[in-house]
Amino acid sequence: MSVSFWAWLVLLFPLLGSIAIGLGFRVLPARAAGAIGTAAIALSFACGIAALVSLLGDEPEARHHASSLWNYASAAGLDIKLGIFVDPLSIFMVLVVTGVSTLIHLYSFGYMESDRGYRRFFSYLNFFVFSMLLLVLAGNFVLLTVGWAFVGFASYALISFWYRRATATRAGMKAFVINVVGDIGLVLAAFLIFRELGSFDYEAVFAKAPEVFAVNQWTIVAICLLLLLGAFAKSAQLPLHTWLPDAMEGPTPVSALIHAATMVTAGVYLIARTHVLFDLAPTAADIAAFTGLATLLVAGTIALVVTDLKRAIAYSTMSQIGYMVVGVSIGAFSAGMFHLMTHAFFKALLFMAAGSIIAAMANRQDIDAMSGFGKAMRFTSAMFLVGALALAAFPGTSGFFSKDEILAYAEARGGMYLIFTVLGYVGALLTAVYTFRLVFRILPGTPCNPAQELIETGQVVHAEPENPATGEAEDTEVGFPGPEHHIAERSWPMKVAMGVLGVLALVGGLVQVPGVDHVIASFLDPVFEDSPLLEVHPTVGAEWTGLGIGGAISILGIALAYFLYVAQPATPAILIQRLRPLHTLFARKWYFDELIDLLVVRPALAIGRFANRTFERVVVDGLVSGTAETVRGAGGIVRLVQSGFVRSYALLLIAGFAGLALYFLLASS
Amino acid sequence: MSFDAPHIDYAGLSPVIALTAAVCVVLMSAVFRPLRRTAPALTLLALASAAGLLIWQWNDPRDLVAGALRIDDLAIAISLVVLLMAAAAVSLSIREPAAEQVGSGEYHALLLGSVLGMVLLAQAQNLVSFFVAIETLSIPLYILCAGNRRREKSLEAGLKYLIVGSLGSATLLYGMAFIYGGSGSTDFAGIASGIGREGLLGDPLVLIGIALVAVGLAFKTSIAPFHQWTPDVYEGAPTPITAFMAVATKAAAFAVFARFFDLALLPQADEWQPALAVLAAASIVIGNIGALGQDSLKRLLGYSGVAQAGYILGGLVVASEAGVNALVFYLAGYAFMNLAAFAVVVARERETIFGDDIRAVRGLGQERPLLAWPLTISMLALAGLPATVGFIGKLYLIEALVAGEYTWLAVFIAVGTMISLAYYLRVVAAMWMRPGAEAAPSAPAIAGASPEADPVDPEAGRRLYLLAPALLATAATVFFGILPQPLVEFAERAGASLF
Amino acid sequence: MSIEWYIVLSSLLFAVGATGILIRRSPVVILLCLELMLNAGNLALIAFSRMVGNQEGQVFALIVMVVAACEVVVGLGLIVAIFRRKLPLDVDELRELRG
Amino acid sequence: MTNSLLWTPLVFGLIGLALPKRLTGWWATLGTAVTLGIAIALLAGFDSGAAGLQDTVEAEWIPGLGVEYSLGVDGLNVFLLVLTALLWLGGTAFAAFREQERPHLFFLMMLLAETATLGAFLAQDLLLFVLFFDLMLVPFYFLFGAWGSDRPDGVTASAATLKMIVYTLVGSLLMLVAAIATAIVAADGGQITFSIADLAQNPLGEGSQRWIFWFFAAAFLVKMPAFLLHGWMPDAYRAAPLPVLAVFSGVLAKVGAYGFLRVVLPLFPDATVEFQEVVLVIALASILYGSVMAFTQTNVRLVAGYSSVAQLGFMTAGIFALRADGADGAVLQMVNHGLVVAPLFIIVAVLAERSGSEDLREMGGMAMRAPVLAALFLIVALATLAMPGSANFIGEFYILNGLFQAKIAFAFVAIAGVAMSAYYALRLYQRTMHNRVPAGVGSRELGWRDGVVLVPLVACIVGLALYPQLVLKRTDASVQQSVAAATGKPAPEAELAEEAPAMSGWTGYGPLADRQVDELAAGESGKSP
Repeated sequence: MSVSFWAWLVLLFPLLGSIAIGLGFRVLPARAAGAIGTAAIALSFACGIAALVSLLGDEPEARHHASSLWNYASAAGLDIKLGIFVDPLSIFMVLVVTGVSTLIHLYSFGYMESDRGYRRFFSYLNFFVFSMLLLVLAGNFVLLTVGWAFVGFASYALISFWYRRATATRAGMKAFVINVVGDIGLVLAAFLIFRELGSFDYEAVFAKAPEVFAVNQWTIVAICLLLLLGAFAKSAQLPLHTWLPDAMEGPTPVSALIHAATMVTAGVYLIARTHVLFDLAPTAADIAAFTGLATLLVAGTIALVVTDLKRAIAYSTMSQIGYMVVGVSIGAFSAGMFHLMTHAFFKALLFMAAGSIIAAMANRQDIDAMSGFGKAMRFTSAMFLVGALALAAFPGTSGFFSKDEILAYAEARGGMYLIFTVLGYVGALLTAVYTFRLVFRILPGTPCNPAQELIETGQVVHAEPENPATGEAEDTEVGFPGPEHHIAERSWPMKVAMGVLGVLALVGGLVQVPGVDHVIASFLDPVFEDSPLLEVHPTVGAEWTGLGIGGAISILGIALAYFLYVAQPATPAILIQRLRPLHTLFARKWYFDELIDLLVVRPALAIGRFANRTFERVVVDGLVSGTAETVRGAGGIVRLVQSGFVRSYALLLIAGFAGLALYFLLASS
Repeated sequence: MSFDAPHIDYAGLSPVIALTAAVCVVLMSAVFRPLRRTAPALTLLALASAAGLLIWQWNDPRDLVAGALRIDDLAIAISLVVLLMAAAAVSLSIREPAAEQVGSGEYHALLLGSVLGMVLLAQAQNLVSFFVAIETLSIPLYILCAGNRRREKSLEAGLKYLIVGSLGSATLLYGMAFIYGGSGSTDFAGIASGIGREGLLGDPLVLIGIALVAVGLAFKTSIAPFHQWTPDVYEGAPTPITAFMAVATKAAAFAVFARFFDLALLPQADEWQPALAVLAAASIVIGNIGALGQDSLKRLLGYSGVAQAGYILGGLVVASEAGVNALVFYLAGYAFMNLAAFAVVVARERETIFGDDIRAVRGLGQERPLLAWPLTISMLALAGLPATVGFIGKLYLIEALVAGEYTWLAVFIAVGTMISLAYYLRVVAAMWMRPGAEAAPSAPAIAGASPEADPVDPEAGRRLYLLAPALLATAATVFFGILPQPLVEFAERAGASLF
Repeated sequence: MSIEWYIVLSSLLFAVGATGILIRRSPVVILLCLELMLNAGNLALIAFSRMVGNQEGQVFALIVMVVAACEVVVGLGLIVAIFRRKLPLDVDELRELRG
Repeated sequence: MTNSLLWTPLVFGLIGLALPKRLTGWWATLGTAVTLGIAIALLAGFDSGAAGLQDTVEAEWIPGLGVEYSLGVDGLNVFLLVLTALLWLGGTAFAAFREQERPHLFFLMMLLAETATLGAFLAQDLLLFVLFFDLMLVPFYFLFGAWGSDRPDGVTASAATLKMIVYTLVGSLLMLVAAIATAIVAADGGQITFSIADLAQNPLGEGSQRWIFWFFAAAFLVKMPAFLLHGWMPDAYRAAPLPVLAVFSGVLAKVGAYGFLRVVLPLFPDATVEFQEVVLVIALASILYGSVMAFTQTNVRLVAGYSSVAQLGFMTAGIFALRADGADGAVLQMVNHGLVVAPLFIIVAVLAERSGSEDLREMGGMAMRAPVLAALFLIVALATLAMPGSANFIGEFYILNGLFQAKIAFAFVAIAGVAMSAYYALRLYQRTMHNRVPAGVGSRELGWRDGVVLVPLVACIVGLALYPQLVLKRTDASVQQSVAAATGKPAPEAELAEEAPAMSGWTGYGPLADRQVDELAAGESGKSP
C-alpha cells in the first residue's frame, strides 16, 4: 500500500464518522455516536502510523508523494486538482492531530455524556478532525484554503455549540469573521503566487519560486506577508488574537482540541510548509518572528492577571504558539514542530484537567473561588500539576526540551536573533509564574465549598446552571451539561485520556534530547533540506547551557509563584496597588478588543447606518420617486391646459400653426 | 366640336359606389316601418360588399376620375382597416342608446357616410377630393358624437368637435389654396412637379401652405398640440363611435397624410421632416403624461391615442417606404388593440353604473375573465409588450426610424412607452389585483351616470355582439404578435404602392 | 390690379374669422366666423386660379361652398339640440369635459 | 430538443387551464419536471469541447424585418437552462403544496415565465433575445402584483410591482432601440440581420458602439440590479410571494449578467474594453454597497436581496475582468448563486411560517426542534458566504483571480465583500436559528412537503461543491471564445503586460503566464530592490 493510499484513508475515516453521526442522529443511541466518533479518529491515527511506516520505507530525499483524486476546478489556465501532498512534515502533523484527537474524543466520550447535543458534538468534532487533516495534507494552495476555512467553520460551530448562550454565539461569530480575514490573506497570496508562478501546486510553486524570485524581492515579501495574515488569524497572533480567549465559550474538550492542540498551530504548520518562500523573503520571516515574540510576551503578561481558568490557559496557549512561530520563522523548523507536538500534549492535558475541575465547580471558572482541590480530586490535580510542570518547562518534562531548543537555535544564529533568546527566557519566566499561579490557587489550601463537599459527601455540588461569563441562567435544552457533572475521578474514559497525555507530557520530550537523540529533527529535516538556514546548528554544549538556563529560570519562576501565592498571599494585592496602571493594562488585555472595535466595527456599522438611513432613502429612492414625481407633475400641467374651454383649444391650434409656419419660414430662409 | 363622355372606371369606383348606395338604402330603411330593424344588417352587408370589392381591386393600382382618386394597395389597405372598425362599431352599437335616439337608420347611414368619406380620403390624390373626403368623413361624425342627446356630455362633445374640427378644415383649406397658388395645380403629382419645376422650394407662400395643411392633418390625426379635442370628444361621444373614430379617422387621415407629404411634398422633405418629427415627439410626451392618472377609460384611451398617433407619425417622418410600411402595419395593429379595449369598455358601461370609470373594471379578473383578458391584452399590446402586435409594430417603427436616421425619435418612442406603462398597467392592476368595486347606490355621484343615466344591462358582458369583437380582436392581437409575417407583407404591399 | 391685394384681403378675412372664434362665446357667432374663414379660403382659391390660369381653383371654391353649407346646417342642428336641452348657449359654459 | 425545452412549460400551462382547480398545481409541477428532464437530456448530450452553438434551431420568423427564430445551446447558457428548469420545478412544487387562490392563472403565469426565461437564454437572434427579455416581465408583473402582499406602511403589491416593471423596462426598451440600431448600422444598407453570430462577424464603428453599449448595459445592470439602479428591488422583494421570488431572484437576475457575455462582449468589443473600468467601478460599488446593506437589514428578504446585489456585482466584475478565468467564474457563480438564493427564499418562507414575521429581531432559536431545517439552512448559508469548499468559493476564486490578474487594485477592493458576506450570511443564520426563542416563535421541524423541495436543491449545492469542474469544463470553451471576441486575443496576458506599469508600484514588475516564467526567470535572477 502506498503512502498516499494511507493518507487518503486518514482523511476518509473522520469524514465518514462525521457524516454517519450527522445523518444517523435520530437512530443512533448516544453512546454509539461517541464510540463511532472515537473509533473513526483512532482508525485514522492507525492509518497515519501505516503511512509513516511506508514513508520511512523509501529514501529520505524521496519522501514526498503527491496524489490527486479528481480534477476539482481546472479551466482557463488554472489547474486545481483535489490532490494531497504527503511528506514527513504532513505525516508528523497527521500523527499529532489524530493522536491527540483520539484521546480528546475519548475524554469527551465521558465528559459530554449528559449533554443533549452529544451526537451533534461528535459529528462536529469528527468534521473538525477531517478539516484539520485536509489542511495538513492539502496538495495545493486552494485545497489548503479549503481546509483552512473548514477548520475555521468547525471551530465556529463548536464555540457556539451551546447556541442558546448569546455570549457563545457572539464569540463564534467573532472567531469566524476574524478567520475569514485570514482566509482572504491566504487567497490573495494564492492569486499572487499564481500570477507570478502560474500554479497553485505546492511542488510546482516550491520548485519554481527560487528561480523566479530574487531574495527579498517585493513580490515574494508581499506573498509571505499575505500568508502570514492567514497564519496569524488562525494561530491567534497579534493583533488577530482577540477571538481565542472568547472561544473558551465552547465546551472544554473543544478548547483542548481546537484551541490548544491542533487548529491554532495551523499557522505554525503553514510557515513551515511554505518555508521555501520565507527563505526567499527574510524580511517577512523576521516580521513573523517578531510578531511571535510580541505575542508570547503580551499573552504572558495577560495570563498573569486573568482570573478565568480557561481564559488563563488560552492566553498561555497564545504565548506558546508565539514560541513556535518564532521557531519556524527563524529557521528552527524541527524545533518549532517539536514544541508544537509537546505543547499539544501538555496543553490538552491542562485543559482536560481544568475541565474536570470546572465540572466539579458546577461550571464556575473563576480561580478566585477555587482552592484545595489537591485533596478533593487527586487524579485530576496530579494531571493538572504534570501539565503545569511541562508548560513551565520544568527540567525533564517535554516542554523543557522543546522550548529551549528554539531559544538555543536563535542564540546560534546570533546577531539580532539573540533578542529572541533573551526575551524568550523572559517569557519562560512569565510562563512559569502564571502557570504555577494557577496551580497554587487551585490545588493547595483550604478546600472551597465544592471541593469540601466532594471530600465529605463524595457528592459533586449541584448548582443552577448559569453562564460563567454573564451569570445569566442557562436553559439546558440545547444540552448545557446538566447537574450531574463529569469529573475524571468518576469516568474512566476521561481518566484514560488524561493518563496517556500525562505520560506523554512528562516523557514526550525525551525523543529529542541534545546529544542523545534527535528523532524529530532527523525525520523532518528532509523536508527542509533545501533551506539555507538548516546549516545553522547550535552545538550540543550550547544547547545544554541553554537547557541549564531554561531549567533555572523555570524553577525560579515556580519559586516566585510559590512566594507570591502561598508564602506571602498578601503580596499580589500590594503589587496590584503599586502597579495599578500596569495591572489594568494587563487586565484589560492591552485594550486590543477596544482598538479593533474602534477601528473596524464602529466604522462599519456607521457606514451601514448611513447607507440605510440616508443614502438609500435620498439618492436611490430619490432617483426613482424623483423622476416619477416630475412626470406626474408634467401630467398635471397637461391636464390643466386641457381646460375644457373650446376657445382655448382653438387658440392653441392657431398658436401651433403660427409656430409651425414660423419654423418653416426660418428653416427655408 | 365633338364631345365624348370621359371613360369611367366602374370597377375602380365600385367600392365607393357601393357605399354611396348603401347610405341611401340604409337611410330609406328608416322610413319604411318593416325595415326599421334591418339597418344594422344592411350596414354590415354594405361594409362586407365594399370590402369584397376592395379586395377585388387588390394589387391593380390605377387612377380614377381623371386622377382625382387613386385606388392602390395603400388605399385598399387603409380602407379595409376602416371597414373593419366600422363593422365592429355596428356590432358594438346594437342596443346602444345613441343609436336608438338618433334612430337606427339615420345612425347607421351617418356611420356609412363617414366610412365613405374615409374610403375616399384614402384614395384622394387631388386637393379637391382630399378636402371633400375629409368633410364627408367629419360632418357625420359631428352628428354621431352628439348622438346620445340625453347626455349633456355627448352634445358638448359634438359641438366642440364641430367648432374645432371646422377650424381645422378651414386652416386646411386655406393651406390648400396657398399650395395651389404656389404650384398651380391641385393634384399631388402636379404639385410635386410644380414645386420642383418653379424652384419654389423656399417660397413662403408654399411653406405657409404646407404649414396650414400640416396643421389640418395633424388635427385630424390628433397630433399634439392640435390634439386637445381628442380626450374630450372621445369621452363625450357614444363609446361605439369613439371606438370607430379612434382608429378609422386616424387611419384615413394618415393615409392622405402619407400620400400628400410623401408624394406631393417629397421635394420639400428636408423642410417638413424635422418639423413633423418634433410634432411626433411632442404628442408622444404629451399624450403619455396626459393619460397618467385618468379615471375615465375613454379619456385615458383618448390620450393614449394622441401618443400612439405620435408613434405612427414617426413612420411618416422618415419619408421612406419602410416608414409607410411601419405606419400601415401599426395602424392595422392599432385597430385590433383599440377594438378589444373599447368593446370591453362598452360592455362594462352597460353592465355597471360606473360608466367608463376605471372602477367599472375592478376585479374583472374573477368576475368576467372573458372580458378581462381582452382588455388586459389590449393594454399590454398598447404598451408594446412582446408577444402582441403592439411590440412588432413598435419594432417596425423603430427600425424605420433608425434606418431613416431619426434614432432620437426612436428613443422618444421607447421613453414614451415606458411612461405609458404606468397607466396601461394601472388598468390591468384594477382588473386583477383589486377586489370588485361594490355598486354604490348614490348613482349620480358617479361619473357617466347622470340622472338620465342609460339603462343598466347586467348581462351585457355575456352578449355575443360585444364578446365576439372583443375576443376576435384579442385573438388577432396575439396572433399577429406571434406570427406577424402576413400582416408585414400586407403592409409592405401598401407601402410599395407609394414609392 | 395685382394678385397680392386678393391675398391680403383673404388673409385679413381669415384673421378676422380666427379672432372671432377666439373672442366670441356664442356658438352661432362662432359658426359665422368659421364661414368667414372658409370664404377667405375661397377667395384665395379664386384669386390664385386667376393667377395660375386654370379653372381648378374655381371648381374647388364651388365645392367648398357646398361643404360650408353642410357644416353650418349640422352646426345649427347641434345648437338647436343644445337649446332644447335648456343648456346655456355659451361655449364657455360647456366644459363638463376637461382635464 | 431545444424547441421542446422552450415550449413545454407554456403548453403545460395552457392545458392546465382546462383542469380542475386542485389539479392545476400538480399539473404545473409535472410540466416543470418534464422541462427539467429535457434540460438534463440536453446537458447530457452536450459536447464539452466545442465552443460554438449546439442543438441549434433556425427558422424564418419575420423576414420582412430581418428577424429570425434561432435558438442554440452553448457553454454560456447550458447550465443556466438546467438551473432555470430546476429552480422552476422547486418553486412550482413549493407553491403547489400550498393553497393558491386563482390557481389557474397563477400556474399559467409561472409556466409562461419559465418559457420566457428559457427563451431569453436560448435566443441566438438579438431581437428574439430582447423579445423574451421583455416578455419575462409580464408574468412576473401578475405574480408579484396579484399574489404579492401589501405592506402595512401602505405600499401595495401592485404599486411595488409597477415600480419594478417600469424601472426594468427603462433599460430593456432602450435595449430594443439599441438592438435595432446595431443591426441596421451593421447592415448599412444591406440585408438586415439580427443573428448574434453574424453581427459578431462585423462589429460596428467606435462611435455607434459607445452609445449602443450603454443602452444594453443599462438594461442588464437594472435587471441585476446593480448599485444605484436597484431602486425597484427593496419594494418588489418585500411584495413578492416567496416561491415566485425564489425563481425570480434565482434566475432573472442572471439574465443580465448573461446578456453581457452573450451580447455585449462579442458585439461591442471596443466599447467593452473602453468602458471596462467604468463597469468595474459599478460592479465594485454593488459588491460593497450590497454587502453593507445586507448586514444592516433586519428584513430577511432584504438581506437576501441585497446579498444578491453584491453577488451580481461579483459576476459583473468577473466578466469585465475580460479574462477567461474571470468570466468562467462568473458563469459558475451564476449557477451557484441561483442554486443558493432559491432555497434561501424557500427557507425564508418556512421560517416566516414559524415565526409569523420576516423580521430578524423577532426570530431566533429555531434550530432547537428543527435540526434538519437548521442543517439545510446552514449549508445554504455557508454556500452563500462562498465558504471555501463550496462551488461558490470556486466561482468567486475564479472571478477574483481574473480580476486580480487584470486589475489588481479592483481585486483588493472586491475581496472586502467576501469578508462582509461572511458576516451577513452567518448573522442571518444565527439570528434565526440560534440564541433564545422569542415569544410566539414556534420551532417546528421541516415538514416533508418542504423537505421534498428543499433537500434536492441543497443536494445540488453539495454535489456541485464536490465537483465544480462539472460546470467549468463545459463552459470554458464558449467563455474563452466570448472573451476573446472582446479582447481580440485568446488569453489576455499581453494586454496585462501593457498594464504592468500601472501595478509595478505594487509588485515590482508585470505578471506572467507560466510559459513566460522561465525566460523571465533568466532575466530576473539578478534583479532585487
